[in-house]
Amino acid sequence: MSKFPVRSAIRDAMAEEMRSNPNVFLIGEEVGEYEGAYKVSQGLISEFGNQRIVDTPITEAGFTGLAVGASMGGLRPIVEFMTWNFAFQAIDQIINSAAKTYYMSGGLVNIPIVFRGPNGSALQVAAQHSHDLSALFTNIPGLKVVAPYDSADAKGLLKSAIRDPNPVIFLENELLYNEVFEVPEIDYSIPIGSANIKKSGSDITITSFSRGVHAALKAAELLEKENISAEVIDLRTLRPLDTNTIIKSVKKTNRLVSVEEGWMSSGIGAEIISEVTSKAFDYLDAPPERIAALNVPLPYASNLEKLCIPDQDNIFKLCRRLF
Amino acid sequence: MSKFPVRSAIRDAMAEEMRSNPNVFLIGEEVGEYEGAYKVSQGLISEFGNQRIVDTPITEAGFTGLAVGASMGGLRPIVEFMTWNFAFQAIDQIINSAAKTYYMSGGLVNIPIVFRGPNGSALQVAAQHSHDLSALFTNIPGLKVVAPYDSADAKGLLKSAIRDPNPVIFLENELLYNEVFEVPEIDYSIPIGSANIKKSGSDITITSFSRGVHAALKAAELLEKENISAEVIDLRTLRPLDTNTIIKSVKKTNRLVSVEEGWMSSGIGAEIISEVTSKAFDYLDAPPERIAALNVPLPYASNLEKLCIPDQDNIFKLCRRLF
Amino acid sequence: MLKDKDYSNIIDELGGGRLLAKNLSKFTNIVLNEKTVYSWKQQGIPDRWKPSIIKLLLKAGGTIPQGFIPPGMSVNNFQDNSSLNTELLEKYDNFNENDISNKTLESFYEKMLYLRRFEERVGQLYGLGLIGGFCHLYIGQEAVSVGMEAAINKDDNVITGYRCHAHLLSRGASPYKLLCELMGKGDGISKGKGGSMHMFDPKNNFWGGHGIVGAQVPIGTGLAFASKYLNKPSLSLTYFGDGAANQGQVYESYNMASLWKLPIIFCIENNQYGMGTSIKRASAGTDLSKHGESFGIPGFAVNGMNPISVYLAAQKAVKWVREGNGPIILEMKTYRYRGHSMSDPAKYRTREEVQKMREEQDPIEFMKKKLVDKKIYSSKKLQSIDDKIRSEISNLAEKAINSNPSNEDDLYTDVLCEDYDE
Amino acid sequence: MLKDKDYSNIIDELGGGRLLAKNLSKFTNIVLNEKTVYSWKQQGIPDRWKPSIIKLLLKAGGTIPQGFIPPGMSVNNFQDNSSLNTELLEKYDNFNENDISNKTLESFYEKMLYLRRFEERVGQLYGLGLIGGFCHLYIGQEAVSVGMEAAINKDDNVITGYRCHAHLLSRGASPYKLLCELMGKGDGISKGKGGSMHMFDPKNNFWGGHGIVGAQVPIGTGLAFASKYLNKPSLSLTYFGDGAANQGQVYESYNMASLWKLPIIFCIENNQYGMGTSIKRASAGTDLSKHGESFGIPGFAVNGMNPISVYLAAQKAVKWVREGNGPIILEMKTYRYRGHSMSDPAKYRTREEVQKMREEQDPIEFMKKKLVDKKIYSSKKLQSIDDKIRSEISNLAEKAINSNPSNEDDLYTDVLCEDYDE
Ligand SMILES: Cc1ncc(C[n+]2csc(CCOP(=O)(O)OP(=O)(O)O)c2C)c(N)n1
Ligand SMILES: Cc1ncc(C[n+]2csc(CCOP(=O)(O)OP(=O)(O)O)c2C)c(N)n1
Ligand SMILES: [Mg+2]
Ligand SMILES: [Mg+2]
Repeated sequence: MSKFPVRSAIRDAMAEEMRSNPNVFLIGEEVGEYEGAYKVSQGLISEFGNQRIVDTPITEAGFTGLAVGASMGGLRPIVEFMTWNFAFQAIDQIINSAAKTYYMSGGLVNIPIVFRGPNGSALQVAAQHSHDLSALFTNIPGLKVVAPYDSADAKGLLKSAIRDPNPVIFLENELLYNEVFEVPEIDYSIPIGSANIKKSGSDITITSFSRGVHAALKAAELLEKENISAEVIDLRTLRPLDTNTIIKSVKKTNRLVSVEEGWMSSGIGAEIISEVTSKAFDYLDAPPERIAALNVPLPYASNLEKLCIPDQDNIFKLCRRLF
Repeated sequence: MSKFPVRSAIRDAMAEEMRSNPNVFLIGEEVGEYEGAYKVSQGLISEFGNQRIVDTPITEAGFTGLAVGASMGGLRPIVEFMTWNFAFQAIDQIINSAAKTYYMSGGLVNIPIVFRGPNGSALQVAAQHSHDLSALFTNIPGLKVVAPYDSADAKGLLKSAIRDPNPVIFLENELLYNEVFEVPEIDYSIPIGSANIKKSGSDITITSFSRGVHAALKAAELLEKENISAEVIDLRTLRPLDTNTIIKSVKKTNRLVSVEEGWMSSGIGAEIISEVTSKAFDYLDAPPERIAALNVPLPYASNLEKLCIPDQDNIFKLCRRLF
Repeated sequence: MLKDKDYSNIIDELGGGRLLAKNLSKFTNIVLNEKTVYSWKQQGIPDRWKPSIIKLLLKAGGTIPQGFIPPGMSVNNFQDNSSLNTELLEKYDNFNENDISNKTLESFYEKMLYLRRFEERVGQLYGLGLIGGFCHLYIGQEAVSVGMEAAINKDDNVITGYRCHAHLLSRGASPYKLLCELMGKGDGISKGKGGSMHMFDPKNNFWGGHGIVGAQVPIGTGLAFASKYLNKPSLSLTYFGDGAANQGQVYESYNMASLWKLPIIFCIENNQYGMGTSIKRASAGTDLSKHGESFGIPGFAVNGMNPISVYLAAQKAVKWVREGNGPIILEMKTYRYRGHSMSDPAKYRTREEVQKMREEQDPIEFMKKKLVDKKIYSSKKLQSIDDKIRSEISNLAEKAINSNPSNEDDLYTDVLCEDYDE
Repeated sequence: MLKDKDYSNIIDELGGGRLLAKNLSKFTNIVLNEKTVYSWKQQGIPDRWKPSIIKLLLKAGGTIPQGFIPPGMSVNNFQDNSSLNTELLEKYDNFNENDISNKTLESFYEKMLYLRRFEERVGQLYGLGLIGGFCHLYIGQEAVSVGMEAAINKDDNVITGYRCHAHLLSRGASPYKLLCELMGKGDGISKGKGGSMHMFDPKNNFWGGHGIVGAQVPIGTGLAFASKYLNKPSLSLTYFGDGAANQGQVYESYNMASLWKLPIIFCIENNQYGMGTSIKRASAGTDLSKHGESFGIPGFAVNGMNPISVYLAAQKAVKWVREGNGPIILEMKTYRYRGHSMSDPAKYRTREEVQKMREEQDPIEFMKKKLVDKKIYSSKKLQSIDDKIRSEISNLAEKAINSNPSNEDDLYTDVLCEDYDE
């Protein structure tokens, strides 16, 4: 094991896949000469050249559609959105072209493509730059949705995503880019669709994903001090959801709290709770609960912003309330 | 009371509001000379002229942004999307410009605007023309989301939406346009945010909205024959959700089934179930359940398509299973 | 108000009720009952029919009675000139540097300097950690905002992207409120909720402050649509960058603006880079002012480092638009000295390139020289103006720093225009 | 394959490893180690560096060794000609009607007639309720698809919108499978899942069948991108309508296609209407072939009711693109006889307008006359061809009608390329 920040884990996953498959290429704004707005693609242009690391004009709809066409033409595009906020301009191509074509063509045309970039809030970048698109994508058949937390998962899942014959939405988090975690030194990948129990426990199940996992783990520590043993599940994949792992855990702990940094309504927590009540209703000793971003567009001022995103204390309090 | 199809209820709501407020105008593709792709705006251009019934080029992003700007400039646009599927091209303007501006401006600039058009599946128009966007919009603070079922609600709610100082998403259904219902002859409007109990009952609560209400009511009739008394709630507004009405009903019936024509994951049913388990967990005698479109892009072939959208039998069976 | 007699005149001039009804129906594609038209003789002509009637009158060579044309507009607003007429544009070429008053020249200097010092201070506050998030400075581009503003009215609408501080100040927004906003204070122009990229000042007809590249362009087009709809003489000044100029919605806006002859100036601030990408790598046609031509929109490039050039171009464009010719594109060739945002190391260009621009083309230095050469101001006076501006901004910054942070009670306000249920 | 000797030659010709490394680094903005370049003398030059090296060679006036240029491409593919050169386009003007063989003329007639009869039958089946949903017929526009197809290869990629039956048939798709698809049958080309608007035939390099207006344009640009990336000689023929031509993503595609010199023909089927809106009410610049000019893309208008004009224009465009000049726009002036879709009463135009087009400009009548005038075919022969086509389509339709509906077991297949969990 060596230690790497999430940023380089993502870069390494791309570089390794590009080395082994000449048809994999990276396209997006500032991915080449600038080496990524968040420096995720650092070093790639010097290794792969500007034929494979493609800087685009600021035309999200256009280059996303272009990538869909390139994948029809035999390539395996990785599309970087500088941030996912800007993907709203391209969402028609993601949903109507990438996600639906395989079905509409009766299986004749698949779209192997990865859409990736930082998702959700960062620090004080305000409402238009802090949107969390997780819930939106999990609604849609034809897409896989991945949202890793640590470096090892980011790398292993991105490699799977690039090899996947389907369109994969890969949601990163700017605030995790600098976080350092262990990464196996072997050549590995992690299958899409499996959650990971980050900490096992017996009294309550906390599910989360992406940066939310950090707060969930911290909350679990606080709960430990009150003799509440929390099991923390890192969902890693949001679609297909690893319902089995969640249900199994809830059957053991009999309590559930879902944590997400996106908004609550029709969100990831709503989905998890509905699955759990449907499949493990009789195992629940307390109402399953969810915690999410406050129900407002994210404000700029740092004091207000801090109130909006669930932290360890909110999670801790909510969990404790269930006992 | 007179009887009107939903189509003319919508038209009348627009016409009446346009008569009383000269700043209300309708903009969209084929709304004018063609009188609406689905003839919803029939007769409007001859009454209001082409300054107020504005035909646009096929540029959803552009004319949606234009409408947002027009509302800043003092007008009250009604934006018709020929169908909501095409609004994906404009979603950035709806979410990032219309929904977030009031907050980002600290309350200085509000965006009074109605986005409307047929949503969800019609008949055999296949995956790209059958998308149900309800869930997507309910996730987003700054928007109101309305999805009426019958003519009276369509008219009364649309009038409220046009008068509303906020951006309102108004989801119609092509298959309801021809359906005839009673409409009060008085000048009235219906407040956004209140659900309506279409049929009261004591044994199970069925929630639905838009065309789903029809199947829910039919299912309730079938249940009646088995001596199960179902309460059918027409949500009418999806954001803000009238949780009070739903909770009150569940506290009475102790059972819940949510019906929607969109997909299940992170959908409207997920939201309702999560609210109900959080606020009325101890009242539930059975797991709350949901039924939704099957988890596939909508197929074209009529036999396959029919299997995808929940009908009275599916609902009936699901409800009966809970006893 | 028009008197009854005039109405009868107009209707008669156009062949009486029956013919007018018929012609109007043909002209507007709206079927009109002749009875309706006769009734106008008594009840007056409804406002919404006036534009079409004026157009018919013009076609028929008739005279348009005083008061029939909405205030602030001219006959041109109703003339059909659908194909691009660059010759016509030349008719608008009668603005001259010599006509610019000394007072105006002085104001160019002072205003640009104010913007420069303001942004410099913002940069410092950012460095001190008192401002967060993304912050895009306008340093280098001052001539554009100052020159354009000098040519428009307070009633005109202005809109831009995230690089918005200067445009707000030029509109007359409170610098204190801007500084507060940048520092996330309750006194901020958006109560601290919007930050650097999202500021609005409707009282001064400034409509943001938009964080999504290109999104302000259709919105600005909508502001122009509203002016036309409401028969207001105001125009929309819509700013965007060379990077934004590639966005599809810009072309959609060009099309609608031209189709409907909307009163809008598309002002491209071409500072040569969209973030780290030079225009040459992002635009197949780098002559951005020409991208409207296939839509029938004229445009020209302007030295955006010279406030006088900007002002002259702006006057021409304003006249063009105000007289009902529809949209126009101004491409301002300008340059930003700082990184794209505060977090940009700007490795995509050489230090020398920046240095050369600063030394040879700085708009403030240019105005300084001009004022001294013309003996309008002495160097001493120039220095004292600078001192005054610096101290004014310092004081405001101090006051802003000491003001209260955003109010936590405001977290749930302004989501909807009513009480909001959390 | 290039021999070692040649590699050394090239590297030496470009000043040796050190200079080449330096120049390549400058040229591509990618820092290259000189050791790497020296190693190429032994190991060969990696494919991804070849385009840049060819460009450097061209700049240096060097000769490009046989085999270094990817098959099917020419030196032009690597030349920088970034500004629009319409003179250059004239060089491609050497296609002549007289060079068209009788066989080709015959095929134009037969193929267009096939499309016509096919669509007529589809219309009937729709009328009988055997086809549902939206269904857009190609009747009137046959010359475009037939003329274009005659000028491209099977390896080229074709993509269009929802009005796609004819383009599929022209590509060689099975008419039986199309009929089945339209009737929602298991034998349908998309197993009945796509319907009229969404059909794909990758074996024939046909990529849909897209229901969202304009969306196929960037996708078609992506097909061209892939060809270039893979050094394939194939081009992308991307069709869209006059209504679609207003979409922002079309302009975004123009920009990228021109910037990267992608091998694509943007073929606008201007049938005068986007649904019920005539082009005059939807486009400020109705000269659609000119909308690429500001991006450096040449274009011209073509009589799309005449298969010979289409074919000649297509040959020219194909040559232009194939030789590496980048994109080109063809605007086909054409007309659809039927409503926009089966449910459109088409009140936005007069019967006379349609009648006049049918009588005066019908492409099939035109070819009929040409074949008879040239004495290639007798009227009797023409009739027998028609009879043959009719009966062939009738049989296929009968067979399709009697085939099984879509298989319910297929409901959950093809959502993802693997077993799909409901
Ligand atoms: C749709 C969208 N894509 C990407 C971004 C990220 N971004 C912010 S500014 C910018 C560059 C814009 O350049 P330009 O339009 O030239 O304006 P300038 O910054 O030079 O004033 C980019 C890519 C964004 N905010 N929105
Ligand atoms: C984005 C989008 N907006 C609207 C529609 C509805 N629509 C389908 S076809 C069409 C007209 C397109 O006209 P044109 O591009 O000229 O093609 P034609 O039908 O004439 O072949 C419209 C508005 C759509 N499918 N997609
Ligand atoms: Mg720029
Ligand atoms: Mg058309």
